[in-house]
Amino acid sequence: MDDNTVATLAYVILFAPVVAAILITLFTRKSKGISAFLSVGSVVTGGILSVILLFDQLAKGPGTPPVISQFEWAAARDSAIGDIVLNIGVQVDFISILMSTIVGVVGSCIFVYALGYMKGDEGWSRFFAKFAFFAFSMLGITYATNFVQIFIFWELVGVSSYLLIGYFYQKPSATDAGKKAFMTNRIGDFGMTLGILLLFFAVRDVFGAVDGFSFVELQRIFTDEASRTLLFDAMGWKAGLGAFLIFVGAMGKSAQFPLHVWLPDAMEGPTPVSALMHAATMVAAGVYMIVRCYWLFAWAESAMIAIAWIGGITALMAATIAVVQNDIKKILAYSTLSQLGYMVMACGMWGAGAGMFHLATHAFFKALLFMGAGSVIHACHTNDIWEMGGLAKKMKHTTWTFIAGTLALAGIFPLAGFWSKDEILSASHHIAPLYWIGVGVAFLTAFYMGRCVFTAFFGKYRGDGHPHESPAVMWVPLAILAIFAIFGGWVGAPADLNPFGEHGLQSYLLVAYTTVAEGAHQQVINWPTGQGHMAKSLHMNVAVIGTLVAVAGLFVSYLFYGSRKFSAEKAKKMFGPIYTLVSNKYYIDEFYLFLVKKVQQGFANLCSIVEQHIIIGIFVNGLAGGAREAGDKFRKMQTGRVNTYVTMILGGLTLLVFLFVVGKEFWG
Amino acid sequence: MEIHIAHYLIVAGILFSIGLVGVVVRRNAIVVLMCLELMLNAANLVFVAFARMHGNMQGRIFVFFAITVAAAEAAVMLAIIIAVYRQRETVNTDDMDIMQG
Amino acid sequence: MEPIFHDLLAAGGGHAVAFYACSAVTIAAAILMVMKKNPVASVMWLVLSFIGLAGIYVTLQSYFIAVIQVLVYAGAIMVLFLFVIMLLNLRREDIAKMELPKVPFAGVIAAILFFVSVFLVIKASTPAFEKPVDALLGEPALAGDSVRAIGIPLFSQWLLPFEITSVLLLAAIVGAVALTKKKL
Amino acid sequence: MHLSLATLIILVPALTTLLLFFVPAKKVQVVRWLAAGGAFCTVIISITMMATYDKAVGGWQFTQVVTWVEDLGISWNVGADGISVAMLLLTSLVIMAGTLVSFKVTDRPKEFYILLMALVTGVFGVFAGRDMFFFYFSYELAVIPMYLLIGVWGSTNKEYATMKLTLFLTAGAVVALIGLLLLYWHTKEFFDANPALLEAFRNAHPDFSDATSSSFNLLQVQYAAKHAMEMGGPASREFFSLGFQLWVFPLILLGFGAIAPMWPLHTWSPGGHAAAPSAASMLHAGVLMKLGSYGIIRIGLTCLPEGAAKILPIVAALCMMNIIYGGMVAMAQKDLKFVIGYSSSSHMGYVLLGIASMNVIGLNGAVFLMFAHGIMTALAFGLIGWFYDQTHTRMLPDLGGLAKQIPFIGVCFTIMALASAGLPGFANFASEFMVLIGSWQEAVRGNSWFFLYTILAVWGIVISATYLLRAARWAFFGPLNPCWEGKIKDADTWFWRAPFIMLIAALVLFGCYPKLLIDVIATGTGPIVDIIENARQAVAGIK
Repeated sequence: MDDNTVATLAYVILFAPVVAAILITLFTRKSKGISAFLSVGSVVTGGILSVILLFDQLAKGPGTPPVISQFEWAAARDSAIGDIVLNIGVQVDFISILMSTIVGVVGSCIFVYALGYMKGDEGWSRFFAKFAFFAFSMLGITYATNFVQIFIFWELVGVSSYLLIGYFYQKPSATDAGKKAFMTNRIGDFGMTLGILLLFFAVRDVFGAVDGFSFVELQRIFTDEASRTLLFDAMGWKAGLGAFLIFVGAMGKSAQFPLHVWLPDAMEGPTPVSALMHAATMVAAGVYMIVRCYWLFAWAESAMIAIAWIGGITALMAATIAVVQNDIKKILAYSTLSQLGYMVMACGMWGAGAGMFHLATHAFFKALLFMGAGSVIHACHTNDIWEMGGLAKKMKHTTWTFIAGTLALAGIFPLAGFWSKDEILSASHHIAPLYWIGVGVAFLTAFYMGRCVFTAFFGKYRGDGHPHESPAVMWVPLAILAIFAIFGGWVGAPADLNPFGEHGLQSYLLVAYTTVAEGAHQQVINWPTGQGHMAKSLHMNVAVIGTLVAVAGLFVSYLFYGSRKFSAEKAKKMFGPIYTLVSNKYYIDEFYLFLVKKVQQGFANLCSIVEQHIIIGIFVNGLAGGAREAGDKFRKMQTGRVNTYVTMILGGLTLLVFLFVVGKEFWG
Repeated sequence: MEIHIAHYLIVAGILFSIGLVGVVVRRNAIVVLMCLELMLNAANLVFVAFARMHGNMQGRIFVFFAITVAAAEAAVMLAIIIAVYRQRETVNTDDMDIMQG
Repeated sequence: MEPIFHDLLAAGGGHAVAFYACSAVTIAAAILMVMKKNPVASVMWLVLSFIGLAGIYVTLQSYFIAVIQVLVYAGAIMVLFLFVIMLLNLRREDIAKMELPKVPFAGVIAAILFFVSVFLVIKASTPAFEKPVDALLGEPALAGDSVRAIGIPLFSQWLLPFEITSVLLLAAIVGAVALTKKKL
Repeated sequence: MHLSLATLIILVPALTTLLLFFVPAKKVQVVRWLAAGGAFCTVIISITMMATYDKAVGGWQFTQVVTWVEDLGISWNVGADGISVAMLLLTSLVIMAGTLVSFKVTDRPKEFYILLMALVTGVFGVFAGRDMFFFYFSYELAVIPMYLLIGVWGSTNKEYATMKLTLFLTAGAVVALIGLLLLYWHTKEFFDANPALLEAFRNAHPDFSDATSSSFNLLQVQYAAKHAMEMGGPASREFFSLGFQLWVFPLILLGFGAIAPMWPLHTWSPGGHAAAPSAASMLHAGVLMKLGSYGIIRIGLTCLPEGAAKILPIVAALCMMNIIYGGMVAMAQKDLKFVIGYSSSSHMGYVLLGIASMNVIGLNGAVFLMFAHGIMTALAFGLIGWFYDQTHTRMLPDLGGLAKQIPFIGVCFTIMALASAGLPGFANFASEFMVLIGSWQEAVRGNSWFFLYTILAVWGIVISATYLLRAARWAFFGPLNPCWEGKIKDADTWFWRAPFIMLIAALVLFGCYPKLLIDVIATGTGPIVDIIENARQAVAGIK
């Protein structure tokens, strides 16, 4: 395909959902069928076209230069310092196509699933319009050509998440959760805005009228050693700061500690929303951006260390919380958090390839798990895993797909999760603390997923409904995703195990950015090479340890929840204070609540008091009151008697005459 | 002994001052009005004196007008005083303080 | 009548005598007018003052103005005042009610104004100002203060103001009637 | 006689006002449709202006000059440059929406519409006027009807609010007038001293071939300022010296800043908004506030650039008070109109910040934000008015879950809140982002305080999202407050929806493709930035 076709296809992929959303909003709200057709059709079209583009890209081989098509969105012509042009367009290269394929394929499955899940909901058309709009926002990030565009769609993702999480707008907790998501993202965007500005002007400062927003321009500058050195010398410590600030945006979207608080609450949205948002799209955006701008992060050493640690902390913290959750969606939510921390940690240790790979596999099996959970909730009308049980017999399709997802997430050989987890652990196995965090998280992941599966799907049914299998429109997408979850990992496996040999996923990612990362290692830092290059063969001890802890996790959970050899209650008592701490999510929400309700609102009230009593009370009304008081005093002079007035007039006249005539005579 | 225009002007000044003092100190509205008339006449005297000095008619014509206006003014003022008296049974200016602030 | 006055004034010292006499009467009557408690007495003294003023006009050879002064002011207007006073049946003014602090205040102001005017008069010096008034007697431009001499400019050059004055008078009449009417 | 579009856009509402006088008060429908027709004509005219404005040529177009008072140099001197075109479009859209929303006014509708159209005549006069006298005249014409509109048709503490508003605005106007008169006299002295330049000015502008030295013509004042400033150093020259500019610019700034509203002169605005009837607060927050910033740009920056260059960096600190403090106060409000009112004052802080950054992108952003904020806030007050008419309360705790009862209004309100919070896709985002870039650019240029300002301004966006979403959450989401069950009517016909849809469409259109408007605006701001830039270089290094 020539560049024009590629760009056109990308535009179609990008704009089809928004066109669908607009059409639904304006015209087809009443006709549910057409709305659903438009919405699902647009995303499925996007998915198919993405796959076509992907194959095209694969055919062209690694290292194909990106296709860029953009138009001017807004501009300021400044002859003195050069024009500032804000562009919108599409940048089509391997990374964006890969991301778009993930979004398209997983999204298609979720959209189809939603057809079943949302059946009978009164806001059907509204839902599908918002859903399509969400897909559009995410694709906008995927195909962004520059920082402004990515920021624009970044915000749009924020707002569509706000709308979708708050879909049940009459439910206070849902609207609050939507608001929380939006606000937390806003805080992330705060950092991102500053980071973008900092970078833009720093580049401008050094290189003159360069488009310091454009990814290709920046990549050119950052990958060229001479220009990079120049820039870094000029920026000094601000380089790391800039990179970190941009990462703050990713922290908001990818729910990294301490901006992770919105994600668990976001489960208030309908389950397809959770699946879409927390598997393939919104939360993936942050990781995607790190990968997209890897040339920037790779050399900002201080920022990278911060990123790695933030990822690690998020992964561990979320995994521990997941262990004590009882709501099936909450378990998956914290699991998502934890896996995102994993990806970010990998990226922070110069393993962007591993991060991106894990993003892809995770998208598949996490979407699968969410939708499986949705199917279960649909059947049992409860979220609490303790009110489920024994579903394996009643919901066969859901059960086996869920188990496939669980095993993939736990990282059992040879499912998808195994390969990507292995990449991550390999990338980090030289940094002891983070490596052990990674291993610990792997254990915990297997444990809490096992806990969930054993409790919900095995044993006796403890609820009081009559669960039954969901309709085909819901379980068929599950099956498709399950296939991906089981076999999808092979594309990224090390070369000697990869069915594509040397031409696996990593080789494409390699050219896209990992060469850069490798360079960074060699120049900036003396750490041994991480996962910058494609692993030729499996890192044996990493793989074995990883698999062993995963199996151990599953086994321990079986002992607790399957065979009930150990009592969970006793363990709870044993870890008393720790249990309280973890089950209260480390009191981070409470802390934020304190900040918002007490500190921020207190400050707002203080400002309001200042406004009311000082500015209005003293200055404005004081002035008015002063005028009135003075008037009151001067009023007394108005005796109403002619004589007084005449006397005053004469007094004044005399004074004037005296001043002007006599005074002028003597002193003038 | 020669009489200059200045003499006339000084007489006019004296009359004006007397009228002025009257306006300020008297309480009877009618007397106040009379004092005003006196002040007007002082002004008239100045007009006539200067007309005499310059040897033309303008000043005198002005006096003519001034007298007419004074007549009109007196009529209206007295009418007002009568109206006020009807309302308040007094022409004492101290009692006429309805405009007090 | 004019020649008679003219001759009298022209006689040696006659002018000065007439001026001083008339001025003394005018000023004294004015002072008494202010001081009398009875409004009727005040009116009477004012009439006298106006007559004195008419005398001063004569010394300025403004005979017609002098006549008008007596007829209109001392006659018509003052009668109007008298009528009103009688009509209202006013009591004597209670002198105790006078705001005493105001008397010196008014006096001071009056004194200042007076002395300023005297100061200005003394300061002003034009040739015409220097000339004694009786020296002007024979000047042809002032040959006579005849009705004719006033009438011609009044009905030619000053016609419009004259007419406006008549409108003013009409307005005053209507106004006075309207104001004194009991029910409007 | 040929009438230019700029003349027409002033005359149309003026004629509408006149015609309204002759319509019997009982014929309410005639009154309403006449006003709507007038407003619609202005929309057509302003869109035509925008479409036919020649961006390649730039400068003043659609001009018309007719001498009024020759001795004083007052003339009917109208036209539009890029900035004016944007502002005229804004005004016409807002008045169109305002007249449609006001179809609900049943209390003395004739007088209401007369005042409304008179007000908007003044606004058009300011935005299209090039004569300082006419400018001032129109400004007052815009302010005075507001007094009556609030005083008669208002609610909530209207006497206090309208009095305060009028006092602030007229006091501001008087301060500005002093500045304008000083400029006028200074220009006269300048041309009296340099007759050759007057001749040159006449030759350069065929429209003003009979110009005399005394003139309220803004172009002439600018011409004088430009040439005076070429005649010597800022301190040493005779006319338009730095000292003079440092005296007069603050007058202009304070005078127009009062209506902008610049902190701490802002207190009239929330109360005024809250008390005003819908259409009045739409015009008021949407358009009237922009008169202030427009005046600062149009007169302050062009005629007194050196004063501006010295003083604007200080003003930027006040902008922070607008943005942060205004936002915080908005957060503490319970009355919905007060929330939006303080948010207006907060957002106008961005406009002033854009102006204070004195560069192309900042100024473009500021003007664009004036447009975007005008539309957005008009939308907000229109929507609030809609349900206030029925609920008679705007207190957030009393509302709740209204989205179920009035879904259309709820959706529009959410859109408005998101637009106001600076969401991409709406014009507010593009403009605020440009302001931020401009502010940062100023920081990079050397004024390090602007780093802090930019950071705070970005934080201000977070704050605005907080209170706006909170307001939307309280009023529209959550369970429906049972006392409104079945009590409130939605905007259920296309007629009632039209104004809101129109405003949203404008926001979205220019938000998705800002270039459309920015390219026009840029032709207006470009020359102004050039002037400022020269002045900054001239005063650089002078304490």
